Amino acid sequence: MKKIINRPDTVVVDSLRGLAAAHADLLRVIADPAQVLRADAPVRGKVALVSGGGSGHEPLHGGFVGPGMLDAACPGAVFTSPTPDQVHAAVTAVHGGAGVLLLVKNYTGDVLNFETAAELAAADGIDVRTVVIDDDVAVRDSTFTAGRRGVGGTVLLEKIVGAAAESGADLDTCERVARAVVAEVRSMGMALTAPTVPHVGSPSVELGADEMEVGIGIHGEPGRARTPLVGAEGIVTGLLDPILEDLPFAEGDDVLLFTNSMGGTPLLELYLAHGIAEDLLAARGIEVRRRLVGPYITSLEMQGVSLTLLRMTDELLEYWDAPVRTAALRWGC
Amino acid sequence: MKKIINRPDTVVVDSLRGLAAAHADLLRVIADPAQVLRADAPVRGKVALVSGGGSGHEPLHGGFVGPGMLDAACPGAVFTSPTPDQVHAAVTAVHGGAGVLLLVKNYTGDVLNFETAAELAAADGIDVRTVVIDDDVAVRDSTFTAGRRGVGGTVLLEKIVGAAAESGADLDTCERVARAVVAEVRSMGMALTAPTVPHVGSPSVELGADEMEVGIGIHGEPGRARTPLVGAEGIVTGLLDPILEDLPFAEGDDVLLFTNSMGGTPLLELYLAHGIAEDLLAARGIEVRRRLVGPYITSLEMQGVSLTLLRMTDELLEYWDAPVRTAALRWGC
Amino acid sequence: MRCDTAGVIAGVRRAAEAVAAHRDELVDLDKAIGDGDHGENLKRGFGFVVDALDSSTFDTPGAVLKMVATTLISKVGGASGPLYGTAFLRAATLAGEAPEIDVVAALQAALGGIVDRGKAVVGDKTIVDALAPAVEAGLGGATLAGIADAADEGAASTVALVARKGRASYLGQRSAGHLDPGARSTAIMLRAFAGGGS
Amino acid sequence: MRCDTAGVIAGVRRAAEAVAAHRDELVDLDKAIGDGDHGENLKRGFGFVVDALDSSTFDTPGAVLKMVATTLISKVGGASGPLYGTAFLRAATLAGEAPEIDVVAALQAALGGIVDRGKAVVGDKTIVDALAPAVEAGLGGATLAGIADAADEGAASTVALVARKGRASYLGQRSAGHLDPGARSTAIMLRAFAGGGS
Ligand SMILES: Nc1ncnc2c1ncn2[C@@H]1O[C@H](COP(=O)(O)OP(=O)(O)O)[C@@H](O)[C@H]1O
Ligand SMILES: Nc1ncnc2c1ncn2[C@@H]1O[C@H](COP(=O)(O)OP(=O)(O)O)[C@@H](O)[C@H]1O
Ligand SMILES: [Mg+2]
Ligand SMILES: [Mg+2]
Ligand SMILES: [Mg+2]
Ligand SMILES: [Mg+2]
Repeated sequence: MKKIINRPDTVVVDSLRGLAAAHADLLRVIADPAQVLRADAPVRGKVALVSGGGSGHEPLHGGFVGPGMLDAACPGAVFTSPTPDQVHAAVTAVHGGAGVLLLVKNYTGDVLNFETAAELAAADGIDVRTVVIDDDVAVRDSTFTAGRRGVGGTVLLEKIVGAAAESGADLDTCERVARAVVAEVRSMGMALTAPTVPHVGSPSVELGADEMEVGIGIHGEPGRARTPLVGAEGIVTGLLDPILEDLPFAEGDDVLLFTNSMGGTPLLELYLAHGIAEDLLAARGIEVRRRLVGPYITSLEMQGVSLTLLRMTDELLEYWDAPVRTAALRWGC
Repeated sequence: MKKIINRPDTVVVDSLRGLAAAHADLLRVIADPAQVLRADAPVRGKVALVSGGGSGHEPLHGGFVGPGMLDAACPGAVFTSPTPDQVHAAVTAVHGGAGVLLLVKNYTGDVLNFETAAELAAADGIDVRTVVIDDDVAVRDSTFTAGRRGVGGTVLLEKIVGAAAESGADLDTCERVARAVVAEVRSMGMALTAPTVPHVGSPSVELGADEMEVGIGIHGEPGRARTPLVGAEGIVTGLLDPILEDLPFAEGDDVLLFTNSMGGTPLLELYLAHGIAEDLLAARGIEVRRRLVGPYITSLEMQGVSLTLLRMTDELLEYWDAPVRTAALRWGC
Repeated sequence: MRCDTAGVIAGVRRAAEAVAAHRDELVDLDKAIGDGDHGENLKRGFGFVVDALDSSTFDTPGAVLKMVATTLISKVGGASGPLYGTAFLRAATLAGEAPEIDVVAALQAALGGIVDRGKAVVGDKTIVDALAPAVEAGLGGATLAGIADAADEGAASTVALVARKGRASYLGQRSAGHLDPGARSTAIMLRAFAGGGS
Repeated sequence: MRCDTAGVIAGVRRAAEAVAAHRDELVDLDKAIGDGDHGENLKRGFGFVVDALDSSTFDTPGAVLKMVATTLISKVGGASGPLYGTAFLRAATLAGEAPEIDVVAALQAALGGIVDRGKAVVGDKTIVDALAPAVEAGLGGATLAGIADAADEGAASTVALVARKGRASYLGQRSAGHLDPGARSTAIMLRAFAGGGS
């Protein structure tokens, strides 16, 4: 295993130290139980947004802590959901009197652990709501599975609800906006290579030299199908078609297109994929009003790409454009 | 070779199309000869900054085109310097009447091609100056080599001189600031894996499972030494010590610390490395006044990290903090 | 079948040892149909359990079980952390302040907790597939070893199943042909608790 | 030794073919001590040269050489683009409007251009190590084949050398033991120009 680490069991806390040192103006880090808190938290009178999940998806979620986005992120061990004590501590730390919204990716572990934390916080008298994001169209039979996974849509969700909370919206409004995003966002990803979890030491799946995994999750977990590697046109079409069919997105829709690197894919290839997606959408008469291109929800060093489409309303557009100041997303300030 | 591409020989132009689609507010792309131009170029009365180099180092340089940074970037084929016609066309397109500064990484190919372009532009009556950046301390015997390579310092150079030009500084001032940065910046990098150039199809060097390359360049070219893989502390120390000795940096110095991913290294590891560098500098009494952490000058999917240290003066600090609005670096607006 | 505080402590220690010894096996199982962390997460959680056993004294089986529950809930993460944590918590609640527990009743309470939290039924390819037959065997009068045998068989039965809960469910048909890591870890812990090898 | 327009065109076409045929070899040589693009860059550049030969007519050797020069300068990139480009440009300048060129004088002018641009001397492990002995052989009266032989020997001599110019110089001692890609491509082109195999 080739990694720039000290020891597999201290990776997350060692990395958080660097994050704290790099962005002292934006955030502070509590090592135990691990939390990344907005530097000026709690912000009195503002709805607090708390998210979290396994580490290894950086910049998600710690890189999105700051004004206009998250109040706290709870990083679990690599690819492992955080524990309830982390989430409970973070909720307590950032609660500013206007309630707390938990944004949870739909994985059994995340849902169960955030659920337990929400119960603990509710017992303290804090108004805690939870919105679960499940945007991965790769998961087809949601009734026969743990349901769709939360993937790329999470980034857009955190930005948009973060803007709502920053603007002074109350907890009901934030929850409504969050559910609107969840209802209108769809994603799908693929990978060329598998990630290696530090404490595991070898790749999570074996992908042959001419194979790719389509519909992969963000933990290197297998997806819809393992298929022969095709060119970029085929890859992008294979991701976009299921997304478009699912909502469905139709001619005349305004969308945000998010082309995400799974971590190891160079920007050269990512922009190439993005250009193809833009063309395909234009051909269908779907108007791309905003775009985000980069490695924002990753799977360690996994090479691959995911596409996320969010149908935009004027309200969502306004929240998207609102200023944000975090380690990984910043504009307007 | 596992890549998200159509064909190896169209990678650069295909990728530029996606870049243009993603950032139409910031830049426009000319396909032939390939150039990335600031959307509002030429900016009348402003010194124009032009850089460029082989592709595969994204976001360098195209991701740094925009207000407060570059006026034009000239992308060559992957890992191959651009040709004089590209640079000449870009200079002509962005020249706003106040002269043009070429920022060139010190590689024989880049220097020769920019030199030819500068001659062509000078023949058109444009005042063109060239500053060559050569910050890689891994190259020891500069007199017996083509000289030190331009690496991480390039990003800081483009940001700082970009701010000077945006502030209305004249060509002499921009050139002076650029030379000040070059004089005060030092870098060194290492890699765990080698990149694969699309038209080559196999990794540029063979690194064993327990080996790393210390002092590597940004083209996967071998560095100072191939050594057994060590932990993150050892890696960071091995990069930082030669940097510190070289200028040398001393107790009481104010610096900007730039911890750069070579592309394939996850942020989890990058922040971990950054934290170690911060500790080592603190222990030496060197004050880190600003930091930049992320994949900003990469080598395709190569896993590895480089450190760059720039000794800061108040003037450089002010230019660093000035607003910048590009695809890859943005703040203050 | 009853068990006192020392017995519960010894059993938990054996379970912790067994989890550590089988870490790599559980990781490999989870790599095949999940995300490869099951062995590591459980090992880490039980490491903290053993630390607590080493550094504190516990007066009742209920106190031990409660400590195990809160430790697993707060240290394991993933799906199995809250599930196993809830299981131990229900057993602890049942045990109350009593000096001994009824092992089968405790297992039944544990199963109830896992089902309440995770909503899985037998055949979903989860912990439930090992724990439910173990409880059934216990209720039918089996010895601890017999209970562990039933858990082993139940775990083995998951190989043929298509997962409908947890991360493995994303694989659909591709999840068949693999042993479920959670069912396996349940069987390992029950075997260790019973005092035998695995 | 003199050569007319048709001869120069035929020679350039053979050189282009040889570069394409040796693309992988040149890539591999450049991978060993450079960045692996030498074969690809030259092949691309000469591809454009052949396109121009196919689509335009040229009246003098000088016109052909000038087209090759500007094409290589604008299409090859890297270190070798401007170096080879300058080489052809100097040969073109020397040729002027004349109907024939003196091959050895042209080679000597080319060498001068490469040295002016690149500042390399014999022994630096560059193009100069192949081209300088070729020019010397020509001045001594060698045939085209003899000139190509000298370039081959010169290229071979680079194996032992430590690079002091270009990208390979970053390797220091580690550059020794490898054939220089630029010296090799010079030898390949001269052999092809001479009309023989390589
Ligand atoms: N809803 C559920 N009910 C019971 N057991 C479950 C459920 N979901 C998952 N599991 C069990 O959890 C195991 C995986 O645990 P673990 O690897 O720790 O969690 P994660 O999938 O979050 O990484 C599975 O093998 C399965 O036995
Ligand atoms: N200063 C120089 N003078 C002469 N030849 C040089 C010089 N620098 C490099 N070369 C030649 O260029 C060759 C490499 O060319 P190429 O791979 O196209 O360029 P790059 O190193 O920019 O990728 C080297 O093998 C060497 O022969
Ligand atoms: Mg997990
Ligand atoms: Mg090159
Ligand atoms: Mg798991
Ligand atoms: Mg080369």
